[in-house]
Amino acid sequence: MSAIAVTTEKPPVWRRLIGFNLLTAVVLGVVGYLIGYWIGGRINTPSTAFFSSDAGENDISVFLGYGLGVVGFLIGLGFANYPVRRMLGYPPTLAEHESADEGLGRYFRLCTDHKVVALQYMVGIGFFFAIGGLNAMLIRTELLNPNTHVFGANQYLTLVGMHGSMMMGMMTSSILGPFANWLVPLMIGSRRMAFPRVEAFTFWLLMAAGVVLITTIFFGGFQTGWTGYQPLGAEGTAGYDAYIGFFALVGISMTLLGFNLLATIITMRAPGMTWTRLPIFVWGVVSTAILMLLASPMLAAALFMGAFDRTVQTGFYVPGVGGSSFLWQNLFWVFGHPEVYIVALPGFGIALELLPVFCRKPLWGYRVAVAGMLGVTLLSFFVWQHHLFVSGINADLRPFYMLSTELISIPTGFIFLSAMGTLWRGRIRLTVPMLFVLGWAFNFLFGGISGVFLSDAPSDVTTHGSFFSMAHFHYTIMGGLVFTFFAAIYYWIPKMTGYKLSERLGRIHFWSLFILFNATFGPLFALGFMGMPRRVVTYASNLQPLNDWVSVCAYGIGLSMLVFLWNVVSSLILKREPEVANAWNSKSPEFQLPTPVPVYDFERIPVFDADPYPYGVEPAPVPTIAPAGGTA
Amino acid sequence: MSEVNHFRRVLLIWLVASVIATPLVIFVLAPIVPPGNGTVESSGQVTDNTVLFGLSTPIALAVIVWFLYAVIAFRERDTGGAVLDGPPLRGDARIQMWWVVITTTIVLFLAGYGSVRLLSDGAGGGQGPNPIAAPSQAKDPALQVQVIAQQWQFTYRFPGYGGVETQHLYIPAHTTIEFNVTSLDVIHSFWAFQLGVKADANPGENNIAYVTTKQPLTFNIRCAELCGVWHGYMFDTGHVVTKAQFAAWIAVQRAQFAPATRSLPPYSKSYFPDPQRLGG
Amino acid sequence: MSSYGRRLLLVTSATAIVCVAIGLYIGLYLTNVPGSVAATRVGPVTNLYLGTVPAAETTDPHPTWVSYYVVSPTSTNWQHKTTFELPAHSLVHVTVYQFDGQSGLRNPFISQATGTVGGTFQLNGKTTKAIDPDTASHVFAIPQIGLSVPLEGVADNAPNQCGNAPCSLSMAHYTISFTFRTPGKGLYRWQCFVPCAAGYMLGFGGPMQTVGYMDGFIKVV
Amino acid sequence: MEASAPVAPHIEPEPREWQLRALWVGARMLCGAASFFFMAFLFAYFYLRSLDVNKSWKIGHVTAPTGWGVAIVVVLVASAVLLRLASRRPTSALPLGSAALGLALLSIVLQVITWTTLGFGPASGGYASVYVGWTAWYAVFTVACAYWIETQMASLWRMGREGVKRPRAEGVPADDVELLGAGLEACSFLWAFYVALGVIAWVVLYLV
Repeated sequence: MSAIAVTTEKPPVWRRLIGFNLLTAVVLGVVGYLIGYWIGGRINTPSTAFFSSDAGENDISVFLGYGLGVVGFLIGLGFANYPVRRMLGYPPTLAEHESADEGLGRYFRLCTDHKVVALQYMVGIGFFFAIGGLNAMLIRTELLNPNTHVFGANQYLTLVGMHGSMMMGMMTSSILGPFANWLVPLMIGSRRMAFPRVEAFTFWLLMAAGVVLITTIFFGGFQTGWTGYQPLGAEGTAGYDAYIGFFALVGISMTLLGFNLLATIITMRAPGMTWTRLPIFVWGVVSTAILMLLASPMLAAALFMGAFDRTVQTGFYVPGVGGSSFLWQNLFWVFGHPEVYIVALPGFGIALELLPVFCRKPLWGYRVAVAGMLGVTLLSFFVWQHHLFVSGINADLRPFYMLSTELISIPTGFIFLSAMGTLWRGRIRLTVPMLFVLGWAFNFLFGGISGVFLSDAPSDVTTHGSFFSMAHFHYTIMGGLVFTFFAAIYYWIPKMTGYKLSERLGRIHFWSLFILFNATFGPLFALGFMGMPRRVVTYASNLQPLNDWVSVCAYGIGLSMLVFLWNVVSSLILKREPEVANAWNSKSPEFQLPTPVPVYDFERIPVFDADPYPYGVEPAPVPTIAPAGGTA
Repeated sequence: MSEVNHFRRVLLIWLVASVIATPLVIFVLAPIVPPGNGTVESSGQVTDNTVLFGLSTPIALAVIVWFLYAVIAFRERDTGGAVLDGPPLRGDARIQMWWVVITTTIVLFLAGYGSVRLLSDGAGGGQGPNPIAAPSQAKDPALQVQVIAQQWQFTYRFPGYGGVETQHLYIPAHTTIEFNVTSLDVIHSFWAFQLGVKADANPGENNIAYVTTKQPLTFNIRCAELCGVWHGYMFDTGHVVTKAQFAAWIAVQRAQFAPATRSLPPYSKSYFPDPQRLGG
Repeated sequence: MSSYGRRLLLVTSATAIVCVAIGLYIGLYLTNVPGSVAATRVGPVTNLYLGTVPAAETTDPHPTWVSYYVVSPTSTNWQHKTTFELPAHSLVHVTVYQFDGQSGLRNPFISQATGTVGGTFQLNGKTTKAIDPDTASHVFAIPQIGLSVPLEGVADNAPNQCGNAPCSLSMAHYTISFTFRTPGKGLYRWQCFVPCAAGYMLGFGGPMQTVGYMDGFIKVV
Repeated sequence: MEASAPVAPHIEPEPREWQLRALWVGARMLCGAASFFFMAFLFAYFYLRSLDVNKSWKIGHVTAPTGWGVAIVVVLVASAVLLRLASRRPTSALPLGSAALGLALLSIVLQVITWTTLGFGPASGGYASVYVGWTAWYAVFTVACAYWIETQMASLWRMGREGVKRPRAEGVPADDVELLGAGLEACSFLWAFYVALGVIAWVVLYLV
């Protein structure tokens, strides 16, 4: 980790900046964009001229610019080197830049060490999470008063869209990116991902996607929110091209991330790591990865149709010229509903993984929990039209979708059963990660129960598209995913970085976040019932007191996040107190390794003869894990 | 520790809490939850919500009581730094089976109840061009009102009154109304809050929602689907008025909007105004 | 300590950069909305003069976008602002110099004026209730108070048509004027209903969805 | 490969069958992802066709270029069969595999010719939209598959020229020939499956 400690002969800094790294990537990305934009301007055929001449903007140019920009960015990072060598017939290799000697530089270039990619993910996603959160603060600022506007109406909608896209696009990988990439090879004893270069590729592609989304503000933003409904998107400015580009890149990144994790878990489990001994977190990863692998391609396809509508003038989504606005709604939600479980399932995995450690008990009802996760995975493909209960699409099928949606609460209940059983008669230690897990349980309970109101078609008539549904999915995603995300951070980040996090600041962070989260999103249920639709720039003046309360509490959440940020900065960058190998007395394989974990993880592929929850068993079977020596 | 029957205690606490909280929720909270009792459909939704509230309160309490009790009763006290393990319980087939049975029963009941309520009168939701659930129109046929959404306002068309189009919405009391919701450009959603009506307005499609009005009432209309820059400002106030007032109002509208009515296209369930309208 | 100092410096400078970036983002992009103009008041009636052009000035960020402007009574002094300050509960006399061509309304209903005093408007001095919906160029509408006035478009074959703003009264145009009563204090939005955003599918993108072109507010004080 | 870290001597290598199985499983999962991608177009086809909003499924004179479609699908199927046959004997797969690669590229050329001689444009209604979108993305992924086939052929070619004694695959304990065989099998399976998706596209776009 320490870049300063390395004192061996090295070329001067400016020399080291030349090569395949982030700097080159950014330069080539910009060059690629300009080339693409120029080409787009040249291939301005009569069939497309109407877009460029009258509107003063050319969607073909923008799309080609984004495409070649991303390609340039990836070439600059060195992603083209290996494919070119393979095309010339050179033999396959797996690893690139897997050496601790390269210090901090590893983090700014293509590196296939799964632990490096995980930390890259952590910081990269953290950055976009901060932007998304900032957007939320700005949205709440605008909603302080219904009659005066801080931002322009179109800028406000762009903020709403960027907040939603940022959170649903970038944060989707927030657990699988950092934590699954770091943990899965250690937990199943594989030492690496099945396709390490693909692993790095998903990260850098995601970063490119985030930048593409931010550039929407140079093209007038987009007014569609994260759901990108058509034909509103078709008529938008070039800012909507950024939305398409962003989600398409995210979709590709997610597909490959799920593909890679699934391939690793299926084929590369160490001897003795049977399916029934798999840590429950890995099961959470499996179910999420299945959804990512299968659902994300549909999103990409739907977006490509939208891109064709905007460039070559096909009519997929424009009624009257062959298309239908229903088509987008269907395709989007066929992806979109698995997507919300992509966001929820890793949280289940983390909660159930941490509970045994802090209850000092084996996971209760392991098979039930696994069945719950797989059940959610399966059912999530059959519920999408509950987003369309009042849309007039296939109204005859509403009873079916009501049933399938409510059926999902059975496997979700399994997760709660498993959690409740694990708590029972345990020796519960209320550490910071445990507090976040308990917070998850509380929030997700209310998220789930409010979901029953939305899944009930008669009740949904009022709550649909209102702040009620907005509060519901914030309870499940922010209360569910983000709380477990923080649980995982407090639990694993000391192990991942080798430095302690402050427990005191952690507790302040938890209690402020938990209280303020409920104070912010609880009243939104009421606002929804009182008739406030989503994504509005103004609202009825009798709703102002409640909105102001929500805004103030939302600022409190912002401050709470600053406490966390300060914890990270002071503990990991300034103080740097070394962490012991197994601070939580966990029996999970990754905690049997020294801190920091050596580059090659294990000297030998470990052999497992029990699941990772042998609590209360004397003598406890510990997996025979020999850490890779000498490189630490 | 093991002398105390923890399970019995949790059960007791839950029973007491449920007995206190559930009636409070059903009789105090649920009736004041909107959309109120202005129409048959909105009362139906209030009833529906009451059932959901009544059912979910004991369930939520069960989980919360269990978690709180466990965290308080089983919290590790001072062990002098030693890390002690709890009992290695790994599951119980009977409990798991009962859990499945109970949750499945609740879910099936909810789905069945919801379907019955939905199919009785459509619950005010948009049902597409061929509704499967409509309120009884035995006494007199429903009044057709077409809601035309466009960026960014709703207008209303009355096919039974010479196809006149109006800027605001007045509907008669004690009447079944058939809203035919459509859009001229992008997706909107017609949300008549106090009526308990919500139906998406899709370009080129017809979406029917029924409501049976009761007493005269003033209601808010809002767009509930993001439709562009003025989505937040796409609202209006509608009125349920007596039948006589309605007749007078519609006569005034027909006279006032006679010039515009002449240029309107013939009444249709959906419109395709030269879709590209590229402008210039 | 020097390593600690270095890290501290790194953190501080990173924080400073992020704060500056956020400040720029909010300051330059998010609050970038056109300013407001107060209408001139002569006696009991407030006068507001507007111009509609097929394309904004050539120096505008979007020189091809159709737009409203605030102009002087003689169609000079073109200001690119679409928020108008008007006094509450009083009569406002609006005059629009309309230089743009015909686009046609998607909903012909809007071809009739509503919400004006008398339910009519003056089209080149002639009292009019409604126009042919296919010849409409724009609409000035404040849906919250029910005001809606169609603006006749210049015929395609008219001589001496205006291209970019500013346009002088010697060019082909229609003069539309009407009077309406302002509501109580508050912020009301106005918009155009003609799908007039050339080059955008459905004609409702770009200028139709950007405050400062075919949309704006009236600020009633 | 720059800075590819050598495996330290005290690190025991992983089981040799891992990477082979990963290739096998990976190819199957990519088939799943590809199926869902094109399922969106399949859905769009039947959805728009059955809705036929405003009678705009086909605007004007829109006829499927069946002749070109048959040519493309025949070329694709031949390519898939050849590659599948080639993958049975990895060490002598170069001639058959190269032919398969050539046919795959030929299918793209034929597709481009078809686009330029369509007789209708993308704006000619729902069918035209789906046709253009589907075939375009099918061609894009054909290029990706062709890339994979090419890497296999290039490896075979280099192996034939330099012998099996070339440097071992770094970090992969599997035997060279084994790894190549696994790669070729995975590649040919994906290609065969992808061509099957193409046949479905052909049936839907030209026959239904």
